[in-house]
Amino acid sequence: GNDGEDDQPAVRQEVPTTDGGAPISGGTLVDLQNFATSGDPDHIDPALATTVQSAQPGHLLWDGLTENDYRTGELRPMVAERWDSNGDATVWTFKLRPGVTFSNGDPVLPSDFKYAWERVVTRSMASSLSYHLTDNARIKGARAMLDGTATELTGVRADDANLTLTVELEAPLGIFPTVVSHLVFSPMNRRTVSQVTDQTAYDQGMMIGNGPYRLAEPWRHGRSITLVRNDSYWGGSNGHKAYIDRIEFRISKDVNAAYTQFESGQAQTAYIPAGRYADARARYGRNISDRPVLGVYYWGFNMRDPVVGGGDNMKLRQAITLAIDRQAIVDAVYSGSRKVATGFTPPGIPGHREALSELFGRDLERARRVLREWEQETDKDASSLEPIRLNFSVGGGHEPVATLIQANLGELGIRSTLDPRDPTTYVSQMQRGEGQFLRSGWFWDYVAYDNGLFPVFDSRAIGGDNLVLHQNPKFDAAIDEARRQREAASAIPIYQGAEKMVLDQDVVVVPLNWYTGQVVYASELRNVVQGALGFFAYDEMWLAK
Amino acid sequence: MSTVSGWGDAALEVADLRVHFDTPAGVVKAVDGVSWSLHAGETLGIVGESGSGKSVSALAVMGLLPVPPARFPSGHVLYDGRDLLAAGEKELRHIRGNEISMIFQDPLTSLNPVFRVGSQVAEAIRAHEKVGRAAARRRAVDLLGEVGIPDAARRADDYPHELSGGMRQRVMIAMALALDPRVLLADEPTTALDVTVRTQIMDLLSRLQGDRGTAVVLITHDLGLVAGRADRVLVMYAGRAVEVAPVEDLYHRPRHAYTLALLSSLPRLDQPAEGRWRPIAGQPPRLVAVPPGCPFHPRCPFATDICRAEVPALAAKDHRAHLAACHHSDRVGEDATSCELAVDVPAMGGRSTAGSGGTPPLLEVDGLVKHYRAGGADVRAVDGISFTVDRGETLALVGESGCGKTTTARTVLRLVEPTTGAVRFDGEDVIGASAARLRALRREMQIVFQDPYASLNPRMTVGTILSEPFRVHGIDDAGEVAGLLDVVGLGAEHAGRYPHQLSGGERQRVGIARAIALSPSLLVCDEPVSALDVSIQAQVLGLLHDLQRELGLAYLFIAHDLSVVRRISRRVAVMYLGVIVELADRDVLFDRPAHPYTQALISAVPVPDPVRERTRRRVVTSGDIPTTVDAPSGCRFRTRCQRFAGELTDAERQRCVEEAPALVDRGQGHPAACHYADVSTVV
Amino acid sequence: MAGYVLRRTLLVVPVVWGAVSVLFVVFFLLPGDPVELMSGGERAVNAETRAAIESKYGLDRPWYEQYGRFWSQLAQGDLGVSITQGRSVNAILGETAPASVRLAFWAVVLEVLIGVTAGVLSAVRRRSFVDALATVSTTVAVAVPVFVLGYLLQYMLGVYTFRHDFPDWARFPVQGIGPDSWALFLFPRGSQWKYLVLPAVTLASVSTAVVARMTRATMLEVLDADYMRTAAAKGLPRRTVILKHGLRNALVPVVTLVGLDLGALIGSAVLTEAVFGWPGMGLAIHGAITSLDAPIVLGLSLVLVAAYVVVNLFVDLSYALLDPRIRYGKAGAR
Amino acid sequence: MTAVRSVPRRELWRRFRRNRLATAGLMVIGLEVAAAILAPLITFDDPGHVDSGASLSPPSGDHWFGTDLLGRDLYSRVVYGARVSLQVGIVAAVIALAIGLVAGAAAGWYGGFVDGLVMRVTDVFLAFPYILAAIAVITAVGRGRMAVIVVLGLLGWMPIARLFRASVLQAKATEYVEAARALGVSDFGVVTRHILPNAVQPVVVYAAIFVGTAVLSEAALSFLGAGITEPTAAWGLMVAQGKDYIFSSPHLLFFPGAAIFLTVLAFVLVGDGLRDALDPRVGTP
Ligand SMILES: Nc1ncnc2c1ncn2[C@@H]1O[C@H](COP(=O)(O)OP(=O)(O)OP(=O)(O)O)[C@@H](O)[C@H]1O
Ligand SMILES: Nc1ncnc2c1ncn2[C@@H]1O[C@H](COP(=O)(O)OP(=O)(O)OP(=O)(O)O)[C@@H](O)[C@H]1O
Ligand SMILES: [Mg+2]
Ligand SMILES: [Mg+2]
Repeated sequence: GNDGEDDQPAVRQEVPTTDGGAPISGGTLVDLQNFATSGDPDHIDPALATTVQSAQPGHLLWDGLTENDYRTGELRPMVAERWDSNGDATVWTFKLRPGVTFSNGDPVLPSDFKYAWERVVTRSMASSLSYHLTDNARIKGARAMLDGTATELTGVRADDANLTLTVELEAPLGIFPTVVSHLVFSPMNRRTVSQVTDQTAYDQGMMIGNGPYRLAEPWRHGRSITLVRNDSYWGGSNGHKAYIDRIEFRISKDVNAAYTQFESGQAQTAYIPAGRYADARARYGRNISDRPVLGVYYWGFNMRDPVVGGGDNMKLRQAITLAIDRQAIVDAVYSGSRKVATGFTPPGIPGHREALSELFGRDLERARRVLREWEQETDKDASSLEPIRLNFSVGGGHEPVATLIQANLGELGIRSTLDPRDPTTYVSQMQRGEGQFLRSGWFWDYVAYDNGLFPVFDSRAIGGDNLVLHQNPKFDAAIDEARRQREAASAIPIYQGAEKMVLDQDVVVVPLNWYTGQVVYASELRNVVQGALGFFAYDEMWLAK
Repeated sequence: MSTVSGWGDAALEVADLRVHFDTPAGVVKAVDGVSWSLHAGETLGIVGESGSGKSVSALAVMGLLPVPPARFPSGHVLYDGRDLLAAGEKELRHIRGNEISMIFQDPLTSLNPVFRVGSQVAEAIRAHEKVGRAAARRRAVDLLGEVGIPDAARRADDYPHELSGGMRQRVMIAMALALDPRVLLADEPTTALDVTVRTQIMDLLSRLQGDRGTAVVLITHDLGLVAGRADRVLVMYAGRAVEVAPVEDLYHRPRHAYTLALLSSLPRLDQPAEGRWRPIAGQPPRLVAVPPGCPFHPRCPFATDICRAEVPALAAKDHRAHLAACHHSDRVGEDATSCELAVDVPAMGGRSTAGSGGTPPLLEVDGLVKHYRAGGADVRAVDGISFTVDRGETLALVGESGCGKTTTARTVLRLVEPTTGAVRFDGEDVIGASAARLRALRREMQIVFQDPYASLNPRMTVGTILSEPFRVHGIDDAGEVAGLLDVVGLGAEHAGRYPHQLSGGERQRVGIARAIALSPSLLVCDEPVSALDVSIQAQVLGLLHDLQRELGLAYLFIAHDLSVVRRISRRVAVMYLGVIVELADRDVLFDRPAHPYTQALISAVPVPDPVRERTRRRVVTSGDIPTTVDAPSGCRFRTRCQRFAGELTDAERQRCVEEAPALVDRGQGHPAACHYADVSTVV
Repeated sequence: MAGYVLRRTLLVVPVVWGAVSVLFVVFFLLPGDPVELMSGGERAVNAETRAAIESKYGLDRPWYEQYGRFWSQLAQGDLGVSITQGRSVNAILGETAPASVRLAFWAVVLEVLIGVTAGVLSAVRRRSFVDALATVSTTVAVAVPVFVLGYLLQYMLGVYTFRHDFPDWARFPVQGIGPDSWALFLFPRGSQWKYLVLPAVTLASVSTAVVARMTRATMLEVLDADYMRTAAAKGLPRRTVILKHGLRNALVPVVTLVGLDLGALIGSAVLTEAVFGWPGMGLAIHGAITSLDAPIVLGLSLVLVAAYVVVNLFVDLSYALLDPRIRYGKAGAR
Repeated sequence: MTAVRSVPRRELWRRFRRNRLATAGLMVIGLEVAAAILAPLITFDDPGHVDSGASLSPPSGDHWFGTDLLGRDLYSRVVYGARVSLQVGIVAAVIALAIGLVAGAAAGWYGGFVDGLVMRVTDVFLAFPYILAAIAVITAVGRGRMAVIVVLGLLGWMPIARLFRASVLQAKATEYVEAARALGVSDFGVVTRHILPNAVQPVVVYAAIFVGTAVLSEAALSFLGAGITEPTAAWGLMVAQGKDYIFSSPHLLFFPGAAIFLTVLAFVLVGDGLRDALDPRVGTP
């Protein structure tokens, strides 16, 4: 989803260097990279957990139908043994593996999935993840449940006897098996969950899952969420139980403090604050997980704004895009830890192409030229424009970036001003079109090209995450076309074309950089592997003696 | 330097003691070469004005001075063959409280407010003797009983603030005498107390001294007090001992110019207002800049060149025991008998103009009542008093602390609103006057306050302070300020100074100047001299007297010092617990007081004459002054009345309990509020 | 006395009411939207979800209804339900209050022990080396931002000593309250002591300086008092004079200060709590303010304000014990 | 607290100067005020000038205090920061003084109901945990310099009101006030000429120290994310940002931190000096 806060942990798609030696069971892992960055999550219930961090425990507590391999990123069966769809990719059938149980011993059945999904779109749940079912997957009956006009998810049929789950979608979606790898589609143990009176408070107590770990104690707000190994785990796709006995996710808001705590030997992992990155590189060298993750940091133009928006001002946007020094920003603000973005879709998404956009490099000469063309075409004078407002939410650490952009624009003779906004209402202000050149970011929910382009640029996502208010029927049509493809490979060229459309023709956003992991870990922690979407595979790690 | 020990073995001997303090403003030579000795059982009086070094020399004996800033450039304190100045802390600790003990001036601040008095006395015992808690307490209770605290076992559990001033000082005495010390240093033991209580305390001290044979150093600025209590007297001036003599010699044949000047500047209770009176001019020196030669020479009428050049040595005069440090002790001796330099002062107190033209009295106070509410109780500060003040006369209002004098003054000026009663000024109702009328009336009535520091705005220069009255009433003040300063005896240079740059006497002169700025006809003076030193007191009284003569002012003069009252008033009203108990012409009141309280009051004031003081008839009151809250029924004085206690029959007493006596003439020639008023001479 | 206690106790009510009402008003002025914040910050919220959340927490009711509800719940001992955590504020209070109290309590202990000792020493040895040292260090302690001090301590006694393999006693944990956080009582258990040291020292630093300065000033005043001379004149040893007669009298203003501080420390410890990740009320309120979680802010603030007022009530009443001259409900004797 | 009484200005100055530390404090403040006024003349670089190439350079001949994350010259920012921090401290103190003096004077002079009301309101405000209340209000009105100033002022007046009330009561009971009334000076004249000038000095002592603490509070608020916002060069903000680089680029924390430290120290020393100068026991011998 959208990035909750700016600095997020990372995913990597490449196989990490693993340390030698055989895995050892036992030990306690104190983790600071996850919750010791931005504090208590709102929820850790799969139906409600919105950020990468808040979903991390869920990924250890639950196994879904499918999953992306934590090393290669490719889609693999988990609870579902296999799946198939009808011809236009609107009806999907999953065959479940027998013998998978919840940690309380109950078997995991198709009806547990149906129950869980209905729970997500139950009106009183007020889940802000319901869009996965209603908008992304468009499961039949989901919208009706959310509106309160239905009490059953009509598009889902659970055949417990045959361990079959059938899902009917309102529109074709070739990547549906990838979509259901998302944590929100995890099964719920109906027998225990239905006992809970306030469903939104389920995560306050002892949740029951089917993953390699189980909760050791209820969530202790502001302090920790602690998991212990699920000794009745079925083994997962790699066929083994977890190694580490106990994982304590400490909760804190202070990245720096957490890092200091790591430095004083009190924890095995920590997130590296930007200002200490260089120091950490020098000191901890090999014990840093810093590969790119599936997220992009961008600034976008309000396409409805009279000054920067619209077709007439395309060349102004081009000039601005060419003037911004992405490398300098990465170097100064992020100590070189992030990767300069050469397109919108980051490496790790199947279909990613390096240097997709032709505007990614800084070229001040060309920028000036384009700007002059724009002045001639529109009969305007760039230097006499009202200062362009650089919008961002306060407190996210965006001031330095904005300040550097301001300096870059100044080199073109374009004046600009910092226009920070209240973080709590930033999104709705931008949705209302109050922004001009505005900061945002995107984190992929699943490893799929579609998951970046549709929410940020499709006109149907206006009022949602399309904060730049981009509206181009050709683009929308291309997305639809891609979604109809049953084969992932055949959809990729269509997506790439659509991305080039928004970046180079419409010039809607300036992707500045792709997020990278910034996690340091203690040398005794082995096989530190971060999955594609930023989740760490703690069940694959072990603690050396 | 000659030692003063003449009489055999001294219990305590101080030789050539110098105490200097290093301060940012320079070296304060608080004690600068003082020697004295004290014999077993004897009482040595040390007198001198404020700052002359009395307390410092006593504290030096006890080793209680803070070092630094104190230094001892020279001197010995010899006790029991040891020099206490050189003694170690441990040795001193053994002596303090045990062999030599001390009583301080203010019993309220000298007792620790957070501990019970019994335990403070017991602590003194346990500091030196190995006794148990319970035993120490028993002894403390016994001691408290011995010093005259009634119901001592119970009062031992009181905290100091729950006791009256007199009781507190008794506790101090019990503490000081707990271990039968050989020497007692009593530093102004009665100064903070009311007159009638002073006598009780001094009598107690004398009795205990007699019982135990303690040698006492009695430090005081009250020449009257030493006259009756001391065997020998040491006079200090600017850190030096200027004269030492047996008490009679000192009072009757002073051989130092300062002693003589001091004696002749005292207003005296036993002498009529007219007669010998000679205020000392000038100020005591600042101790950082003591004049060279004889420190007294700038103020001395006998001074010659030698006084300016040479410090006179303390040398024997008439006999071995009479020493004085004066170059002109012979001339002083002559003057003391011939009164050559004394001036005759005409009667003070003004002349009443009432009756002469049938004009109404200037001020008429009628049935004045002022009650305060404090802490849920009614404080009957003033409870129905009536009096008049005529043009040009001085009416003195006397009484002990808390009897309502200040309240009366403030109500008369309507600085506080009275509860009931009438005040008429020149026939005009003051209480009902409108704001505008009141402002006009205030040009006619002014007030001089007791504390010369607190009554001047510290952030205004003297000039601003004095021009304020003119400004307020829209009068051009050109030249007025200089004129006023001149009238009160200050120079034009004082106009630019701030109050803290003035001495106490100068400040009080400014206060007076401000009060007379608008040429009022009535001045209310609330204890205008009680905060001042004797020599300065005389100067200010002289000024008030001159002003009255020149401007025809009438004074309502509030005081508790009867000697002062005798000198300056024409008529006197005596107050007790919010009511006037006697009102008479001055000489009548002093010579033939009719109310037992007046008699006790007068008899409690010591006169600076050893012979007379020892032979005077004393009327002693018992107990403490009740508070205005729990004033007794009937006659308020009856609880302390010597006549009620001793002379009256039960039937007569009944009347005192039931009926409040009216202020009327019962045949004695002037009004007194006593059912059994009876004239008696006590001076 | 009883009357006074009653009167003072009754005064607590309007103060607490006023303070919480002011906070309530402030929260209604807040331009932010808790619902939006709740759903992950920048994620767009659909209308249905919004309506559901708002009605669940009564955010759609007019302010006076919400205000009334707050107090009527309170009357039943219910502080409400957190918007962002979905749990009862009572539970949050139950977790954070003991941590806060522990930290504040030990900070006060340090503050009193060190502050009073330093104050007395520097007053008694005026202008000595001790005095100079105390004066300098107290002035410096006041002028250094608390969080800077906290970081320095963390670095020196946490990171540095760990990196350089110092013995265990010199290595302090830099975050949190310790392993067995369930036993959150005034007295930490086992290794919890170590967790307490750095935060308590940091929190106490400023107050210690203030207490030392105050103690020094009142001690200097007291040392000049007549009764000190009386005590010395009895022949009591200097220690007794200073510690029994002097300190006892200097105590009233110091106790006032410490009382005010104890009340305030519980809440204003937020900086220290932030630096050391101490799970106390200050941090909880701070977090709740930034996430616009009014129930937590109001509920916990109410408790803080009440604690402050009540502590000060006790301080007031303790005067009577410390200084017998102070007796309530009766005019002071002459 | 020690009794503080009124002393004429000239005398106060004389006594103040005797205190070397306090005089040094005053000089530091003077230098800072001068630096704030003359900032453009004594710096070589615009404090907002960004040079991403020079990010986080350590102190050198070009950049005396080094540069920050964006390559801005820290020396210029610290010098210009004096403007902000002094403004925050002083204006907040002025606001607190204005409210505190009016409230205290009203309570002390009128007494009775007004007194009770003012003191209750004071209690209410005192009962708030200071920093938390400040954050709440700033969250409500939005971050920024004005918000910080106003909030610090609004939450800081209570001690001033209490102090001033006490000294008004004290002054009201003095004999010189009585003397003025006896002379027929109007109530207004009594208050303005006699009571206020005498009652205000203890408050001035507090106000001096208040300026120092306000500068610290600004840093605390910035640390907690409720302070002044970029790109303003404010010391508190710089320190709060610099703390993240405490190990890698300590100059970021050190220079603005030292500026805060010196300023607070200076104001505290001046406050102490004033208090001593006003202390009756240190009077002329
Ligand atoms: N600790 C001190 N530091 C500096 N000067 C001091 C100190 N103690 C006393 N003095 C000065 O020493 C001088 C003598 O003081 P002392 O108390 O002996 O006077 P006194 O004769 O007892 O006067 P009083 O009648 O007012 O008690 C005074 O000028 C006083 O200011
Ligand atoms: N404002 C007040 N409120 C309550 N009680 C008061 C007030 N002013 C004076 N009193 C009380 O009224 C009584 C008389 O006080 P007043 O000051 O008139 O006495 P005084 O004769 O002038 O005493 P002193 O000789 O001590 O000056 C005292 O008991 C005093 O405590
Ligand atoms: Mg004395
Ligand atoms: Mg009086």
